[in-house]
Amino acid sequence: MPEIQMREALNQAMCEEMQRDPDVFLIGEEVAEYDGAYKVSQGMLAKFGPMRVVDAPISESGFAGLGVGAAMVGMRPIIEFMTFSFSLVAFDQVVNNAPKIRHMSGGQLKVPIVFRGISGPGQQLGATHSWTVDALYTHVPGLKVVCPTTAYDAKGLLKTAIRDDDPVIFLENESMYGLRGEVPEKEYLLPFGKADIKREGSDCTVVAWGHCCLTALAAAEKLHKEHGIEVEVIDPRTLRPLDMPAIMASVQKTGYCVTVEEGYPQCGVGAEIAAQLQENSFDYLDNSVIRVAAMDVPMPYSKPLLQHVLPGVDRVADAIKKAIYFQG
Amino acid sequence: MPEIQMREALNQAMCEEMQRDPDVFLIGEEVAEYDGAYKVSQGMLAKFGPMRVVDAPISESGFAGLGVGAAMVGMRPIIEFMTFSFSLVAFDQVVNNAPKIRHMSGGQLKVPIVFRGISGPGQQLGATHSWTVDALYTHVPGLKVVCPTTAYDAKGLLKTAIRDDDPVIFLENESMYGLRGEVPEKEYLLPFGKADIKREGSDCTVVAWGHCCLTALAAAEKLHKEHGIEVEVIDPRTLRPLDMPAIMASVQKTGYCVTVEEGYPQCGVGAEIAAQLQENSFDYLDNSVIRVAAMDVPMPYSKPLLQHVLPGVDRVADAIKKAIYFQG
Amino acid sequence: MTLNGKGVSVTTLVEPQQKIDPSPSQMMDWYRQMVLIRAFEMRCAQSYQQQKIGGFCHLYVGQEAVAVGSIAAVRPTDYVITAYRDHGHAIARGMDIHPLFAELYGKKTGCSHGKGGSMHFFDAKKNFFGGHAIVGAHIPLATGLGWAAKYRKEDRVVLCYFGDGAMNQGSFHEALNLAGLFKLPIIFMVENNGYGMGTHLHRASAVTDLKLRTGDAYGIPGKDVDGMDCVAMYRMTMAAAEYCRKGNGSIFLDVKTYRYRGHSMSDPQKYRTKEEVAQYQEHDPIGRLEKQLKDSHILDDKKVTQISDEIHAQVEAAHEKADADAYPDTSDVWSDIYANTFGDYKA
Amino acid sequence: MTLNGKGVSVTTLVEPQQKIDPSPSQMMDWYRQMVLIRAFEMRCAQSYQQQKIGGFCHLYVGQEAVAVGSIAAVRPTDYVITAYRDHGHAIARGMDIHPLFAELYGKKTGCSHGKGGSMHFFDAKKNFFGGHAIVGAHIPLATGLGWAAKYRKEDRVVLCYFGDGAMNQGSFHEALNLAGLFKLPIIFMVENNGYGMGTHLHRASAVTDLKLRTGDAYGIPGKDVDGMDCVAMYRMTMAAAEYCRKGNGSIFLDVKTYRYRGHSMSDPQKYRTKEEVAQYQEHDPIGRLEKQLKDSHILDDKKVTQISDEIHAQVEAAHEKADADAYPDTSDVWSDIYANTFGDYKA
Ligand SMILES: Cc1ncc(C[n+]2csc(CCOP(=O)(O)OP(=O)(O)O)c2C)c(N)n1
Ligand SMILES: Cc1ncc(C[n+]2csc(CCOP(=O)(O)OP(=O)(O)O)c2C)c(N)n1
Ligand SMILES: [Mg+2]
Ligand SMILES: [Mg+2]
Repeated sequence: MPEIQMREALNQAMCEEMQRDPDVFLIGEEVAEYDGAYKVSQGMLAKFGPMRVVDAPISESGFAGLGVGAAMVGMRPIIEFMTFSFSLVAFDQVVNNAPKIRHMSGGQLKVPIVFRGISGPGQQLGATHSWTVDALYTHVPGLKVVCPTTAYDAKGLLKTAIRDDDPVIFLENESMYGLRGEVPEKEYLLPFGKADIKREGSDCTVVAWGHCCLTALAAAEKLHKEHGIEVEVIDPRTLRPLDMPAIMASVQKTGYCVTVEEGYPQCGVGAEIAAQLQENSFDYLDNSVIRVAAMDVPMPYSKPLLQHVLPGVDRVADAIKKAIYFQG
Repeated sequence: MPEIQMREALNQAMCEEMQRDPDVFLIGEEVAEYDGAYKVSQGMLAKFGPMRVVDAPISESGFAGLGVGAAMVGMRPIIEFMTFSFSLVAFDQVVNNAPKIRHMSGGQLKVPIVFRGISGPGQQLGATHSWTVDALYTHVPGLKVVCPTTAYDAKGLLKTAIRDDDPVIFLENESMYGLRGEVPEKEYLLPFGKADIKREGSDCTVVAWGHCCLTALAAAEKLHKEHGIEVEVIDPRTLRPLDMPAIMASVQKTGYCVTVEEGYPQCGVGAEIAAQLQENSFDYLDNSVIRVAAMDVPMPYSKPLLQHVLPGVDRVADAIKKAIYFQG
Repeated sequence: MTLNGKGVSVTTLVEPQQKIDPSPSQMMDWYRQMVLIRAFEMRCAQSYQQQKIGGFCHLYVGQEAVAVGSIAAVRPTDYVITAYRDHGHAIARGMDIHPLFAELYGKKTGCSHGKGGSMHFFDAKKNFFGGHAIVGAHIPLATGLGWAAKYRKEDRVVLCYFGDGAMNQGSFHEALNLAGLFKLPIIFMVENNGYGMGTHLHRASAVTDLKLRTGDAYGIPGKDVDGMDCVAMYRMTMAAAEYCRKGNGSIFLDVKTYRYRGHSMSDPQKYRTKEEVAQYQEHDPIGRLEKQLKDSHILDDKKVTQISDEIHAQVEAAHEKADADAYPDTSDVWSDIYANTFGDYKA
Repeated sequence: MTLNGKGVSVTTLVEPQQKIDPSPSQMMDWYRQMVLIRAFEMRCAQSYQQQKIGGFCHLYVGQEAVAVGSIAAVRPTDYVITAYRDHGHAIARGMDIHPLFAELYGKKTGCSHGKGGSMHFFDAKKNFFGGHAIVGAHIPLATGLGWAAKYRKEDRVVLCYFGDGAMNQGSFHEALNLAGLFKLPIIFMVENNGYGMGTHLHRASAVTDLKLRTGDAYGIPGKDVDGMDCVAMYRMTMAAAEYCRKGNGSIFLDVKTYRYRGHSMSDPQKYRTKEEVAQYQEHDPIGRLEKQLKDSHILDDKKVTQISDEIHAQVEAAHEKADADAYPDTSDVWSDIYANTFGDYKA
């Protein structure tokens, strides 16, 4: 299988779906003539022209709403937020119009729209630019939330997202755009709500997605090498729907669980997983579910501070050790 | 002590603080000439004039930002959102500017601002108008989140909120504005981060605030009468800071815990409490923490549907019975 | 017309369509529609008092000519979208009143299965796209409808209604710029009834001649229209639609109208005098068309009574039917959320 | 001037202040400031390449005359607020460059203790209120500053800078309406460098004469200014500030300027030609003032070299000091969040 960057995988997914379905179009800031602020849409203007790859003014609320309106009559817009931090000025469109118009019309309308872009603290951008929006959008019924970790997942899930008839929040990560992974040449789609075991292990379950999944895998490798601890890393791949059966099955096997996320801890996705596990797997848990998250502070600019705030390999490894009562 | 309505308690708190400090002013839609959409600011225009009780255009983002700007130079604005559902069009101002300007300026500036208004599903207003924003704002470091249950708490906490040097989200409830409670004539303030035991009991801890606290108290009364079950109802009064020590102390006594909230369940405040409890009180819990919340759906208009979706007395009572393995 | 640079001479660009005279039967149809809307609204007021209707209920009484005259001027294939004061538009768009009452009463037979209520009437088949309750938030949706029409090269225009208060929302500004920039076929129509809740226009808007907010600002020409005159509404909307269909882009209409009732059912209306209301009622849109029709001997007193009786009977029947309809099953709370579950999870 | 109704004749209302001639020492001061800003920025470019600076870094090269000329025209008590391209404003406002370098390098000695970075320079003591990174979101803050000044009856004006791209945000519209409605003393200044990132004004804005978006729309008069001319900036801002101080409300300046460098440090700049950049560089604000000063025999080549040497030495020294400064302690992540804990909880 060819190895491609995640940004290429995303680009392929959009191009294939646009070739397949004339109702699909991409709109966002700098997506067309600039080839995308992070080059995810590179070459797409040349391929599809300015009615399908559309540069928008800096009006997130306006063009997110434009997308929702177009989706109401059967188009399939892909809205690129340069980062999801900027989705907050369009918040009402994303959490009220997109996921509720179907409901409030008694099911008369569908809203097949994808909001995609970077989520996560990025590289020293300061507090307002460094949102991890996972929990904010997972909170909202009517949305679906997708968070790919590999190029393979990214392509298969984005194609599904574009074909899905409901609003999908598709969370990417700047630092992962350049990472390579195997992607089949043949077309494929991946289902929502199906977790993927990224590493098998019997000693502790770690639930992590996106960038944090890589951190979790690194921590697993470290614990394997240093202590022979075998961590099972589960990547839910979608946060809404969340594949709790898969997580519970793993916890049933290992007896321990750690969650890892880059977002703020309070009312985070880790809290949801921990709450569900203790509700439904109380008898299998041999210890508390331990949450690792960003610290409960605005993201600082300064590099050593930011690194301290974010969950790194050591912090995850320590949490795993603590979770399984490892004395080393 | 005189008994007054919660809306009067809120009105008194604002009036007293405005008399005390000329930097305090109130701005929002219909707060002045109309006397407030829900009459919370009744009579205030007459008392303080149009520079201190200010009718704003329907520009939530604009006047929330106006408040933050004024707070940066030491004024103490109270921003009334007619309901917090409308704060979502001003979301960026509330979650980025208000709580992060202090941080991003390295502590040079304070942002003493209160955002207040109705949160909660209201009375059949449909999906977009029925937000319970508790979890959305509790998620965000830099904010403080207050949710009074009684007229007494409302007055004492609002006065504290106005004097507090940080941005405070103050969550009220339409259906509670008319409820009466004892309020001392002498001035008092209530601290943030201090839970209040609204009912003592030894069989099960229920954590509930605002409107749900009343539901919890009713459920407790019902279980007491029907089965002699003694429920302890803890009202955290502020969600950020959250008085976990008080909740943990109660759980240590009862061994069981139920949380009740009107918001969406996933990544809710109940999830946070459950996650913290299983992290820190694992050994005291004799069963899972059970969360009661709105169902994971957009709020429907139709009355029987809405009643079904929201956590009512029976649902809470059933959850308590389940939590304590009560066989009846 | 120069979009960039010197702006647009907004006052002369589009003139009401004076050439096409509406036929007597058209006018009679409008008359009936307006009478129906008013009778519907009066029944709503009653049902609200009887607590058959929950939530907020914003009546259209006084503004009937706006929806009726403008919707008459566009085609069934054109897209219509409005805010929460949507009963009039729904009826003018030809929605049956029984599912409207049923919606208000929260019944399964409601146009939105009881999920939406007064503020969320929808009829996808009739290209009526709501019914939206967050002030200003539906205006960007209109650009999406316009975008789809333009992209698909369909001969459609979008009729987007909003209130004078809504023009102070940022989403209005963003939508107008998008529409001006992409030259989308949209008629932006402010139902300027002078108030946003209790706040008079001059206390909410730095400029009260609202078309000044569009022409120069976004290259979208604006015109004033008398919203109490159904025929004027028809003529102006015809011209506006023609302008849009020709690919000129969007147009803005400042429709002067008035609501006789409070903002919603719970409004004590201290912000205006009874005299002010009475003054506007002298220009009542129904009375005005009635007089015109009588003057042209198309209508007489007997016929007026007959129409009124018919319509009141129709309204009562629809109300009674809706009142007797069943509520949705509680299990219906899980429906109408996701169109597509793509897997086996429960939403 | 009629706020409501027929709008404002925007072109003639406020004329640049021609009566007051800036003194030679003032102009020399501006010259030095501009040279300092440019030298600072060039050092930033270098430090960015050396990865001493993280995040985004937006340089002000080419736009120096805007901040320098306009800030010179207001008082230390006036409020200044801008977006993320804030280095020039901070320096023109008199901030020491060492804490600026330190901020860029993420050091404890940074003006924001390393919490803010390039986009978040603040100096409360100098009434410089940031440095804001969300496009458009600081414009409402300016109305709050103006509100406070008006409420307290202080003789202050607000200088609010933003880019041409930012004018498409709803918050711009909401803020302008509030400023027009409440007659707040604010100079809204668009630094119109023709581009928002890679998007030329005419591809983002339905109307490119930006003052057309204010005068009629919000009763706020607008004027064009040559932003490559420090003296013109000074004169126009003087007049604007006077207009605001007299209680007339707000004013809008469309400042034509140009950035020589990319949008941020990572911009390949394919959207414009080298020739276009070169064309603007011919009107370089520093070169222009230099020529003026030379023509008036205030400056000569020797002095130019001397100033340049001095300033480069100053920049190198500040950079080196900042480079050697300590990073904040990791425990500092908990500081600067809450001003007041009111109780015993840990944030
Ligand atoms: C974002 C938002 N803010 C506030 C409200 C509350 N609200 C509902 S209608 C209304 C007044 C709107 O006035 P206008 O746009 O003139 O419409 P009209 O009611 O006159 O038809 C207000 C403030 C809301 N629904 N949404
Ligand atoms: C809400 C939001 N959307 C997008 C961005 C990304 N962004 C940063 S600067 C910029 C261009 C702004 O252009 P302009 O306002 O003209 O200012 P200039 O860079 O020319 O000074 C964009 C799109 C942002 N920071 N915030
Ligand atoms: Mg109105
Ligand atoms: Mg620009």
